[in-house]
Amino acid sequence: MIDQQERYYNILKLNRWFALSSLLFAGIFVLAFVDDYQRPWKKFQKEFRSVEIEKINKNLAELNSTLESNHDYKEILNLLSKADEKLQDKVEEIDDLNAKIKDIDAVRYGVNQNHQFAKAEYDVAKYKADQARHGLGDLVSAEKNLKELDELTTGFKLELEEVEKKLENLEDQLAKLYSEQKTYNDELNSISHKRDLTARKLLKTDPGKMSFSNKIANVVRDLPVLDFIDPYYEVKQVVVKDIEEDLIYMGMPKVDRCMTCHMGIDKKGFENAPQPYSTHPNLDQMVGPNSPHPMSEFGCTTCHAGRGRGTGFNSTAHSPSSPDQAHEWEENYDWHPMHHWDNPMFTKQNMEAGCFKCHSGNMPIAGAETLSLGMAIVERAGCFGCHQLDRWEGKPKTGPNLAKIASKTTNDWTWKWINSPRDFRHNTWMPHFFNITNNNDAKSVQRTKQEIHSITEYLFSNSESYSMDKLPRNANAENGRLLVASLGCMGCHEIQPEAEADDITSIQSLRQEQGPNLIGLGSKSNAKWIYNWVKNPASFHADTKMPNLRLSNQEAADISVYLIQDVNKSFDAQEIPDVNEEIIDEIAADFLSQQLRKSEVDIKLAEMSIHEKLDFNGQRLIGQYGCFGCHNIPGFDKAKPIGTSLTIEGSKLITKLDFGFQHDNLPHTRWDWFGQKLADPRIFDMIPQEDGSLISMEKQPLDKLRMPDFGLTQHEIDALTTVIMGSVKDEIPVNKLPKMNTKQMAIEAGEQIIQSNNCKGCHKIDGDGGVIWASTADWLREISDDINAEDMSIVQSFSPPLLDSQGRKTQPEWLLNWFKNISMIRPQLQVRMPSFDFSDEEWNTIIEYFQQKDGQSLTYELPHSMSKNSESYKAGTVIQELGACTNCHFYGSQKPKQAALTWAPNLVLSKDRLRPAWLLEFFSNPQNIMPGTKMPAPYIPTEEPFADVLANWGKSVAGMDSDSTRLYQGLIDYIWGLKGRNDVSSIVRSHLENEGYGFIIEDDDEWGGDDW
Amino acid sequence: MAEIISKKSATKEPGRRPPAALDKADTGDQISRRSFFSWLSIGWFAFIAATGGFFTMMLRFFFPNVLFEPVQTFRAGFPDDYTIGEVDLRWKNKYGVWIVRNNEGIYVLSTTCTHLGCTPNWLNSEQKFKCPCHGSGFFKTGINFEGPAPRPLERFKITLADNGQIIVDKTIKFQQEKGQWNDPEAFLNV
Amino acid sequence: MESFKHFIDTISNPTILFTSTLIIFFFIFPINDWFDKWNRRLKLYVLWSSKSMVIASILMAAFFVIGISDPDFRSIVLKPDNVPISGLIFLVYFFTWLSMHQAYENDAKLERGEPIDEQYDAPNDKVLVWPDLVYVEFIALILCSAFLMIWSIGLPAPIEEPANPAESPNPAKAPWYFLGLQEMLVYFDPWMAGVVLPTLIIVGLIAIPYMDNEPAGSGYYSFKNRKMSIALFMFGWLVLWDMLIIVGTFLRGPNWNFFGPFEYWDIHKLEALTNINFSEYIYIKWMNTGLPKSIIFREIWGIIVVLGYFLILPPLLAKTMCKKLFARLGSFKYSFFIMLILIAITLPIKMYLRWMFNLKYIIAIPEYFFNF
Amino acid sequence: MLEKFRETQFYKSIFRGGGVPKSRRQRMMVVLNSVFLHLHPVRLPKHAVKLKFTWCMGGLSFFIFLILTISGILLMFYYRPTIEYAYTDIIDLAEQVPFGIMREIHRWGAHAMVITVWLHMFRVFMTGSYKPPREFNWAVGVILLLLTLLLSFTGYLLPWDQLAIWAITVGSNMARAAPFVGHEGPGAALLAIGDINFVTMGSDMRFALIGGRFMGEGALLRFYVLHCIGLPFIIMIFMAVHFWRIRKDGGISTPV
Repeated sequence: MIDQQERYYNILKLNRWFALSSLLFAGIFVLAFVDDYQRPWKKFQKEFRSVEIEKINKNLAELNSTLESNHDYKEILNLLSKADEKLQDKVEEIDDLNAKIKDIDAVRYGVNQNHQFAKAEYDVAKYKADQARHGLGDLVSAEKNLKELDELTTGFKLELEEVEKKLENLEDQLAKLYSEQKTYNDELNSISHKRDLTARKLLKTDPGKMSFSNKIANVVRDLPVLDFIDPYYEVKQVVVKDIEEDLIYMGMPKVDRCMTCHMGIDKKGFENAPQPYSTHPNLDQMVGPNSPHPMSEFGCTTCHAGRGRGTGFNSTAHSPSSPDQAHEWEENYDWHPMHHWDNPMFTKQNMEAGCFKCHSGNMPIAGAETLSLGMAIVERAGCFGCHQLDRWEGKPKTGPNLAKIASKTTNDWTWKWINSPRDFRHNTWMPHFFNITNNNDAKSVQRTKQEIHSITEYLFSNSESYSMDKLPRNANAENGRLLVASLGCMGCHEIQPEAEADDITSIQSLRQEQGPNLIGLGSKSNAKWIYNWVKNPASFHADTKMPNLRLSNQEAADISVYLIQDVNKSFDAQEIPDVNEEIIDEIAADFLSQQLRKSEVDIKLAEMSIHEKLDFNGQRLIGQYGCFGCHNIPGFDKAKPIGTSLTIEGSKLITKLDFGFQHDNLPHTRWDWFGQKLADPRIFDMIPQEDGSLISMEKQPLDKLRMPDFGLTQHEIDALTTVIMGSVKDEIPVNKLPKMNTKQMAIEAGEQIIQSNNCKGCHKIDGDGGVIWASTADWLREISDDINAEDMSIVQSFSPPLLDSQGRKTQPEWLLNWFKNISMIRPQLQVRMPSFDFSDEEWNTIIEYFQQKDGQSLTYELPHSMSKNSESYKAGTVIQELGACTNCHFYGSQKPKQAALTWAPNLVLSKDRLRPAWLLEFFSNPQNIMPGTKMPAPYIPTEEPFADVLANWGKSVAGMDSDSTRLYQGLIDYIWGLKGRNDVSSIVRSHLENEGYGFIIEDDDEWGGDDW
Repeated sequence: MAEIISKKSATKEPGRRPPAALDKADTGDQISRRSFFSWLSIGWFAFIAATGGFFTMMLRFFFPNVLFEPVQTFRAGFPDDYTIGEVDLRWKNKYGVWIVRNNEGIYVLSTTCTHLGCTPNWLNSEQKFKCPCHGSGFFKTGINFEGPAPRPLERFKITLADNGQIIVDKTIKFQQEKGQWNDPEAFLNV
Repeated sequence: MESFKHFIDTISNPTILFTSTLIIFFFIFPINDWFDKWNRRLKLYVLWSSKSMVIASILMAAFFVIGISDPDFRSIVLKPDNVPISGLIFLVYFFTWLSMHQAYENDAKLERGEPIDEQYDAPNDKVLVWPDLVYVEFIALILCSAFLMIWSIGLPAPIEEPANPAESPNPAKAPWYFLGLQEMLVYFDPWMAGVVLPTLIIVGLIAIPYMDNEPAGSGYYSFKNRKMSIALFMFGWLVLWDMLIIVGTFLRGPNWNFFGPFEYWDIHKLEALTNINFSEYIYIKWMNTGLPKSIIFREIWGIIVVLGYFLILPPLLAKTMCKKLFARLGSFKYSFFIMLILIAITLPIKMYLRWMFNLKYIIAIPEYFFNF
Repeated sequence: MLEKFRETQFYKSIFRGGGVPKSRRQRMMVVLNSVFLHLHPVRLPKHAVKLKFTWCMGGLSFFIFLILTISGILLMFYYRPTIEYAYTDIIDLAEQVPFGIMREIHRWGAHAMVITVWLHMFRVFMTGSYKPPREFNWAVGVILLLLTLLLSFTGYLLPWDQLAIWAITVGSNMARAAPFVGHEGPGAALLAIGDINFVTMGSDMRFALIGGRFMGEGALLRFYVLHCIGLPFIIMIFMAVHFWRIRKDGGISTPV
């Protein structure tokens, strides 16, 4: 018995406590195991497995059915069974052979062993002999021993060889018996290989198809605790060594585990599977092993952002693209925004932001429409005027030059314009500074109206003089209208009096907004100024993007008189308040007190006249609002941009973005903040009220937010947000960037020049651009009829040329000279290639862009040489004659036979202009090179019998052996031999004046114009 | 205060516990020890289970779910990249394999000698793999024919991807002496 | 509900919270007979009855449960590293109650002349370690492990953004057990709050047995005979340590501004923090002259005040209020003790000087990083 | 069968005395013969086994220390104290390492230990157990408290996230304000000869603590070594003294 005296607790009770707590403890261990085993990704992998099984089954069924319908397969099966039968007959023979082989193999084994033993001893003896020669041991006996063993070994070897020969012989015999069977088997395998592999895969994937032991293994391998041995369900990851996750102190190789759940991401065939199992779109470009961005080299979060190491829905920092999706995720995945991770995944809207990291040099970025649109908007809206953006460093200001504003417009118009630009021009890119969210209360409006007076005053009193030519009389507005429609103005401008509801901003639509919408010019300007401006834009503003169209005085006058006709009456009727000196003083005092004491401010104000005050205020206000970011304004040549630098804005920490009083209304993400800022730039000055209205925070006028309102649509905001989100500080290793070789650099530089000078407003390059086509069609409708206007090939022939294959097409020297001194090429064109005031460097950039883009890397080439006596030349003469090239082409001053509608370039120009290699290409398939061209492939006799050719085409052509290259070469030789007048413009002009274009509808209009 | 405290203490027995209670406790103790399902044995079983759980947990802890070792599966280009009859050395350093193409197809050999794990050299003039450590020699097929190597070189799994590329999986190996070279994945018919 | 939250927000303001605590505290833990008298008169000892414990626990739990519905409260309380502090609140309350409950119980028994729980008659009254103690310990360990495991399964440990020396989080907080010290940083220079005071806390703790060396009251819970030492210890432990930790954890937000538990942590919240030094009070406010150039002259007043506080006050107290104490401890121990107490009291003194007079430093010699 | 097993030489060699201790002597021998149990005296006052009196906080503190040691050792298999790996290793503990809750056990255990140590100390104060003859052991206890806090503090840096470095920055900045030995502490400016300052950013106490002028690799490694080797070593010595002194000072305190 236990001594009871020295006890305190009732042992039974303690036992119970012990039992209960141990049970609890054990239970908690069970919980811990369950908790550890229930990894969130497992559910997805299990689900994917069933999706995969379904897919394999489907594949297998398909493969089986193709095999069944395969005639060869059945036949081979048949032959195989016959071969098997044959073997059945020879069973005895085979058994006999096998027995023999077995016997001989036993012999071989013995002999081989003897040989091995002997050889080993021989090797030892050899070593000993060498040692003896070295002076150790007895040389004589060693050599004797060596010789004996050598003989022994050789003997065994011979014996072995003999046995092996016998064995081989027997084996050959056996193989011969089996040879037929083997052949069919091999053939069968090669046909059904794919089916067999698929079946095998199914066997490994589908538990229902497994053998019994494998079924058990399939369960056992994924049991808790045992699941480290060879689990089916496991975390999958990609480690990208050279792309680093920014850990601030250090970079760590990127580890992405996204494919743990997104299991079909790099596998073809899951395109229609539900998320997260579907295949990545465009596998050839992204993720696929042969794409430029294979998963193993780039991972996932390099482009998409997010937390690559995460293995749960939340710990990977998924971002919903709409509140609806957020709600759905909350229900399905218990989603909540991931705190403590600076780079959450991009939303669908901003997904292309990742492209910007590496491809920002391109414009547009192929395949990234939203991003490219954003970049185009940045360039058009001039965001870089106020915000530093390294990508657009040094790009010219986007607004008009205001240095000579007094000659262009009036004080009153300017006041109204600044006050409310969109009242005058609904789609202008000039933003609203006034009467918006944070300054539309009565007091602010009163003040800002006086601010505008000050700005206007400053602009006009500092305006430089502009010496203008007199406007010629007898200008014809109607002709001006036609000129505007046909000369090419509509490549950069539009005339659109009202906003159209279905307008969606695109890169293409922005091209027409390169210059202003040409409405209401009568309210804004005067005919004399427009006349001088269109005639020579550079005289008004040396760096303007408006090119010189080489207008005659009459043309310029017609255009100016036409443009001035449109006035905006409601805009003209707006009232302008008088200058209010009290408020002007208030504004001036605000600025003065930034530097002076209160008492000094009063003295200073008393000294200033009202004009001085206005001028002073105007200057300060222009600085305050940053007008100089977009306009050249006297006195602001060296002013610094006023906005936040956006170069790495996409990496800005969320804590650095001030959500102000919107913190309850706005999800705390960068894109929501940027989006809200763009939608209403002044919103963060405001305090939302319960009834949905806003009241302003207590702020001095000069402390208020001042980013202006561009009136952006959600579509545009998404595009801009994408650009900002893409502007990150991530460092991408050089070998992961697009290779910066000559080609890439030339293409980037060229694309940028083409974008900023809007070349694609007129020209189509590789299917993109050519905004002007629509207005060409309108013009055609007017001068001929609807039928012609709807025939795209005619529209194309009256529009600026396609620049596809331009780099291979023209000789670079000629192109440079032509750019500098434009002359007529396609005689029927009304639209005019303007003269751009580019430097040689810029022209070279453009030429090199064309060359590199089109794979033409030679800079210098020998001129094509030909002889008029050659057979080739003679053949060419025949071909051009029978091909009736003269129907459309000028031969020097010789006019084409057909009407002007179908005219094509003067062939005399060709030898200076074109590259023969390109011509060869072009002749053989014009549609390939210039889609839509009216130029037919010159007919050559390649498939006619020799006799016919000799009879119809003469011996020179016949001598070419129906070789198309040689025949076309002849045609080229002929063209190179042409001599005559280069410039046919005067002939063309007089022809058009007298006879017009001759729009006749022909039934088989094969011999139309071209556009080369 | 005094009232409250005294009320409380009145309900409690001051001083020692009467021995009777202990007696009872002890007899209970005696019974419980013999009965299998007593609280005590339940307690011990649960405790041992929990302890076992802890050691299992510790054991499992040592096998991470993810490895950061170099990938064992790689893409080795297209079958046409390999010349018939040649031993291709391009993956030797990076992945430790030779890819050999013969008239019938392609197979992948491990560069690890089956003797003591050195890396043999391919001697093109003699058409054999020769291990520099102990002189083992292997034919182009991987079969050992001289030196101490006990068995042929191992082959790795080779398959074709959907796009026609070769995929080599080093986690699955095939040994000739086990007859595994006949496995369809040990050899790629081209 | 909103008004309740607002009320809580208001009373958790340190000025109100600290002042009210300071007023109430010594009535709950009477430091001397006078307070004890009022304690009895106000029947504050009912706090230590079992019923009070149940009620208080329910109230506290209810407060947390209701509070959780508020997003701002939830975001601070459920921050993983703050969870132990919520636990700490309950634990500290419970064990304070438990010890005081037993102390009052024992005191009452002794008064009635009954033996107390811990009373024992060595060596007859001993129990054997096996199995009682071992078994109890064993069960405690199992329960403790089980509790830790549940906690670990249920609450993931925090991992925030990667370390970034350029972007300090706002607020940047020390580990929670040092938040009391960080709170002191508001009122003291780092050398005081971060170095001198912690050192004195350690020294003071070590010194406790040497100051309070009467063997009576050892080995059982009691209050009656140890009023002063318990009241002082409780003040240091509950108010100056635990409460400051709770304030630092739950009520200090961005820019170390004060936020009520139901308040949104607005980083733009502004508090007027224009504080001036004692020397500026003397010279500029009272004497209307500029500050003297010489550091000595400038700070002489502050130095006099501080020296006066530390040199004159102890003997003065020894003669008056603390006569008995002085007699009991002797001059050396008394000086040591009174110094510790005086330094500890500088914390509330400085708090109030700051709140009432916007006083920054009494002695300010930034030239030598010496500010007090 | 169990009974039979108890009779074997093997069982007896491990558990001296054998069998379930029934007699008073056997029960005493159990405690005396066990290396783990002999920390305890064989007999002790009745109130020492009452939870109401001891709250078991001292025992739990020691036990949590053991849990922390075990989980800490396990964590060392996956954690590399370098600024590249520290952070991602911690992430991986949550994302992929089997039973990554080891980190939670370690972290919450550390918090729990701070609390149990405080409460233990509180109990000791409330029962007046620091009084003579236990003054010295109280002092040892205070040092143990300090070491516990330092252990927790050094461990706080190791995840190398924002929470970690800023908590440690705030904490370690106090070191630079230490009088004379911190470069921003009072008196530091006096320690100079001519233009040479002895106490600078590169030579003060904070530098010694974080191994650099700024938070970086040095701090991480120092804190790691202190956390895993230095402080545990010291705390174990003090714990030994603490336990030994409990026995030598007469076991649990009792009313006089």
